[in-house]
Amino acid sequence: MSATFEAENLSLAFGKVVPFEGVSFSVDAGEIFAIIGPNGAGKTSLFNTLSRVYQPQTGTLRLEGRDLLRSRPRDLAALGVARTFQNLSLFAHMSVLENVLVGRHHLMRSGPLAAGAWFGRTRREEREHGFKAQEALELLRIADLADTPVSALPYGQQKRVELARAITMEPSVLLLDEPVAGVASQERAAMAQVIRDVHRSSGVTILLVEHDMNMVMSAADRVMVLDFGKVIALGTPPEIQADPAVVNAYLGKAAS
Amino acid sequence: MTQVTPVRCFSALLLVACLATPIVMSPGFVSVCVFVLIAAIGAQGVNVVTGYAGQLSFGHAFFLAIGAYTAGVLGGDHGLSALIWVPAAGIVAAVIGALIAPTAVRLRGLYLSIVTIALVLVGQYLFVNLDGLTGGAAGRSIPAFRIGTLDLSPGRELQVGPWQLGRDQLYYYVTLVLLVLVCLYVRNLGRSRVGRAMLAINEGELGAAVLGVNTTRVKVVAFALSAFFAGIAGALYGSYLSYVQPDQWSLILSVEYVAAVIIGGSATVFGPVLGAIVVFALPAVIEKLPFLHDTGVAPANVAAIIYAVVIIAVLLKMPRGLIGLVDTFTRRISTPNKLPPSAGDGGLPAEPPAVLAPRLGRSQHP
Amino acid sequence: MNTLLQALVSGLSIGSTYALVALGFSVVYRGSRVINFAQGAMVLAGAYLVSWLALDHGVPFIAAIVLAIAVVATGGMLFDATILRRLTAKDINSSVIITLALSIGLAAVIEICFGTTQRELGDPWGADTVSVGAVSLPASRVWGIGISILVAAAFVLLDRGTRFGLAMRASASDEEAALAVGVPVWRVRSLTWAIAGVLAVIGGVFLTAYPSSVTPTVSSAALAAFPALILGGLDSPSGALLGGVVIGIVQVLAGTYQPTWLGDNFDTVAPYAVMIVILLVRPYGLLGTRPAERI
Amino acid sequence: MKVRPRTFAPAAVLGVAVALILGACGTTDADTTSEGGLKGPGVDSSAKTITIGEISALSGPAESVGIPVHDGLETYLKWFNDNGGVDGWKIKLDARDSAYNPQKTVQLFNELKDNVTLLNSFGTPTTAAIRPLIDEQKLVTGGAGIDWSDDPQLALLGTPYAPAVADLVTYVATEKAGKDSKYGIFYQNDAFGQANLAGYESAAKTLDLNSVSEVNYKPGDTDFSAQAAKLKASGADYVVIGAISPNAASLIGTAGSLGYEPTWLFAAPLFDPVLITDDGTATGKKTAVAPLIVGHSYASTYTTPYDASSPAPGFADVEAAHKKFRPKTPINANFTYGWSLGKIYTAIVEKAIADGDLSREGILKAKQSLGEVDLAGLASNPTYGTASAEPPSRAVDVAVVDDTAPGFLRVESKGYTSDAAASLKPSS
Repeated sequence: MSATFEAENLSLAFGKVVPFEGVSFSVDAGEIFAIIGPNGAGKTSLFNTLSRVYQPQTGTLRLEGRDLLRSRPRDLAALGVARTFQNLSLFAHMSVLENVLVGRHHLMRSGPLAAGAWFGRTRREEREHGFKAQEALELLRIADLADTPVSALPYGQQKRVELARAITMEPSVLLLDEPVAGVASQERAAMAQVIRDVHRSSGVTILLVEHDMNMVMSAADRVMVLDFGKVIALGTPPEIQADPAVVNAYLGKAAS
Repeated sequence: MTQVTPVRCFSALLLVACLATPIVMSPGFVSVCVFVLIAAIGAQGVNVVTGYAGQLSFGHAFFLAIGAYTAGVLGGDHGLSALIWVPAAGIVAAVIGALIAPTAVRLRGLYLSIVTIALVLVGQYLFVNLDGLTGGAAGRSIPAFRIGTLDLSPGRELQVGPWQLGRDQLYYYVTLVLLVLVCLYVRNLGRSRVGRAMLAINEGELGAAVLGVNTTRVKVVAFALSAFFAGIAGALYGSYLSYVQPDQWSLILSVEYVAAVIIGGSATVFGPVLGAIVVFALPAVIEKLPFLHDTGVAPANVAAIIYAVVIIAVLLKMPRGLIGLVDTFTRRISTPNKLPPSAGDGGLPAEPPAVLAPRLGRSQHP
Repeated sequence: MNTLLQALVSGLSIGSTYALVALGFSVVYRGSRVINFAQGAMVLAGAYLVSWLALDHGVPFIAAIVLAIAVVATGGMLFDATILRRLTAKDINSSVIITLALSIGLAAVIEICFGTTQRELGDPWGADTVSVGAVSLPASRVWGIGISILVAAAFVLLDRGTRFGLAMRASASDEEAALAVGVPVWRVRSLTWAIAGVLAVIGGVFLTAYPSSVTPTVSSAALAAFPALILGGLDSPSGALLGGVVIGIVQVLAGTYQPTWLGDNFDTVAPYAVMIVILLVRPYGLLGTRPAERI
Repeated sequence: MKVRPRTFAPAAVLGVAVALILGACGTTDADTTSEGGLKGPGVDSSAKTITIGEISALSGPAESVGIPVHDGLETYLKWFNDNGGVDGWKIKLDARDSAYNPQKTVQLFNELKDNVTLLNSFGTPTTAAIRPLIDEQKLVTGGAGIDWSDDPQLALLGTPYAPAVADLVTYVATEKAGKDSKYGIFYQNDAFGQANLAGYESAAKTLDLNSVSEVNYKPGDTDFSAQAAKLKASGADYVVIGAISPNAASLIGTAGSLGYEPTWLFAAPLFDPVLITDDGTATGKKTAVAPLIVGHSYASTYTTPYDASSPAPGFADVEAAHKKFRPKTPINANFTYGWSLGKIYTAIVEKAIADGDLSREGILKAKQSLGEVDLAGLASNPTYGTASAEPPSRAVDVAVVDDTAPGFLRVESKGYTSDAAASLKPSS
């Protein structure tokens, strides 16, 4: 298997605050790669760096051999990277369908002039992509909410909208930041199932930050553990569960 | 099959009223309407940049002026037809807007707003000094709208059936047609890729960027489109007013346009039109109230106070703007099974009434 | 040389009043995250009130100022408490338009009460002049510089040295967090409007004292304060003060030395030109802070 | 349900089609030949009333001039009707408030145009906006603050801005100043200020004056430190003020604080008594800037200053009407100006009634054949003829600013005119 994501010696600092330091890992194409760690371990900061919101001070970051540190956040979609956010980044006043359609922005072509005329290609394009977006909604079983403004939905369903949006971007790499956090436990299994389905059907590479250990251990191919901004372990779920450092730093605490 | 619904009936009535206004109403009223129609065209420009893309810009007066002076130079100095100077006014303004925008959109929030205020003041300074184009501080005349033999100069008229249409009536119909075209454009923009990207930027620039939206480019497009509509409105405004001076392109003018959009309803198709009616016609209407003339106070001042109170009341009571009232109204007169899904109470980007504007997604429903 | 010195001093004097107006903007911005477009109308209201009390009712000048401050500061607090805060749509555009509506209404009320003919302020300085060497200023302007420095110093003391200042800065940087740790955010916000009222009246007094006069156009001085505000950075009071002085000096220097090829009235846009150049280099002003981007 | 992708494209096509059809239609000249006789727009022959329309600054930035002019006009017309009108006809005034706003002026003009016989307009920018409409209607229009032009419809009163400045500068330069005196001008940078500049430059050129400084300001500016410093540095001994009174006061005060006290020249109608006292009357409180003006300033005027204790002849009617209809508003130059406008309008109407034609053409013909109108000494008599480019007058009264004189003006030379004023042409 070839490496899709390669991070080497990444460090990020805001003044004296150092969210993470010297982080290296590589993710293989088609893999589900989970990142876990206690609160404040630097997981989300790492994610924000991967998705180019933060600029690290040192290290390299490659996507299929390409230097990602030179890309801006808006370039990632075209490179095939999609992400979801821990605290959601939905457009509250737009409808569910519109939110998802923004995810297809980089796949569409029509400009402001063609849009205004609404003839031919623009209309066709809107329709085709509307169908695709609708498919993503159906996959997450929220198709009936297409025209509802996102702000009117409960949190769990908003999480689904965001996942639908990320999926509809047709990414080769999906960065999921706590996709089931705050979701009612009976819904969690369904969400996890969707993620697995998408992974199986499209072969997308998934990087996952998650607290739900059941989900991580059942879904991930490999797990990386961060603590105080440093990698303390990296391996398959069984290896991680057996790692004493992890048990001490994280699972031990969680179990207590 | 076209069904007869209460909303359709009401819309048809409204359409007839719009078309009949110049024939049945007094010239003074028609004159007010022409200014409102022109302002509504310009307000759609503000709607694109401020309503959709969320960039609070006070630069509109500058682009209105560019449009008016383009009309003056092409239509007046070179005697070209309105078929040329109306689009040219929009294009020149849009090009200037697109040149300025990349610098301006680097700034966020109110910093951007204040830089656009600078644009208005620097513009007035330029207009005073570019005598050759603008007539300097004393001003210049702008030609009447003229296409071939259709000439809207004072003293010309058109016989249509039993009706003799004079300058004001003709300006009314010409601006009405242009406004309809502009509204159609804005409607289409709003449901297309670029319009969605603008709305996304409005709600969270970084969030939009992560989804692959080139935020800088979309904002520049919004500015250019906004300037385009302002240019056309400015050309018509100057042409109908016939004489313009640098003093007129003031911050107050920009403010009126922005107020129209926010009061009417941002990021909606008809909100800015409603807002333009309130902002540009309300003071004139209030001043006509007979009881104001017995108070010994200038009616214009009383009108200004009422106007301020109305703006505050609208903003306090109708967070979505006046369009919210219209939505409620159309929903009420619609049959219950046509009710759109509950819209929640937030200031969501209201669409035109659902029955008038079925959306892409809705047609997929079984 | 004398012309230059005179221009610098004149610029300092006009700049010090701009600084007060800009500070008023900045304080309200920190408290309410809105640019108070009614600040110009508040300046105007302050000046007319002082003039009305001092000239038409024979109230001693200082007392007239104190009364005017009481009225305008209370008005500002009431506006915030009864209107601005009740805005359900919390977007910045609606807030801005609401302050504009206040500005329109207030200007109309003032015109109804006083007309548009110029009035004298009723200040005690009259045509007195202070001269040092070849440089001279109307006495009112000298007082203006002095009082502005005092007011600025008092503000900095309040901001940096008191519990209230701390609360003000806390709620400015994060309202929710401030609420959570028990800062009386609403009371602090009212205070910022009261301070804006004080600054508007004092600014109004020195903008309209001899040789100027009280006319409706005075409210346009608020426009002149915008570049000062932005130059320093919207959320930085010390930036606003610094910006005001810089803008005043730039304006008078530009007026005195503008070459003919720049055309007429370059001085009116020179402050904006400086502002644009600075924003190109520093998009959040000289002393402003870049807001943290949140996702 | 069938998928029905509704679009508005057909409507767009329709819109374009409508535009093209409209484009294919041609407009023709409107039929303006109106019936002669005692009929015409604004003429009600059953009630025997004739309506004069007025669009004036009754609020807004220019109300301090607009309101008294309106008051004077209205008072005169009431007095005129009270005395029987003309031939049984009464004159009605339909006054509207432009707030000095060109857009509003156009709206109001459209409201009024079909129902008025004459129009009284106010202000340069506002009247400029309706000039093509006035031309089209051939509507005779007069008023205050209107820039001079060659429109045959304009019925102006007094001397236009530019010749008024030229006369004043010429008078001071030839009668008062020394050979090597230096001159300057301070003016508002708009149409009105530029008319002042044209008069100043005409005088400077004709007399070969040493003009050392021309400074201007943008309307709305409030601080004039730079302008005062520039004038001082230029050393001008005589400075023309082409500015409205608050700005004039501020400039003069600022100059005074710099120790610069030249002779100030106020061309008609810019000298405003509120520069001297707070309410503009002899009994008002002196302003702080008054000492810098009184005694070493000149002003030109074309209305006779009013003095309540010993009114000039011709004020008898004004006082009587004032007492009867408007006892509260003070009589000042602007009131007198409005009153005089009323006299001119009624003279035109009287002539038209005598000629038996109240149509637009009849009114215009009456105005063009009116000749001299007697203003009973309230202002220099204007003359109306067919030469439309000729203003009613190019002469002014030159006065010294004196705080003991009526209206603070002590006239030194009546009906003064100059070559520089004669050579000026109207703006087209």
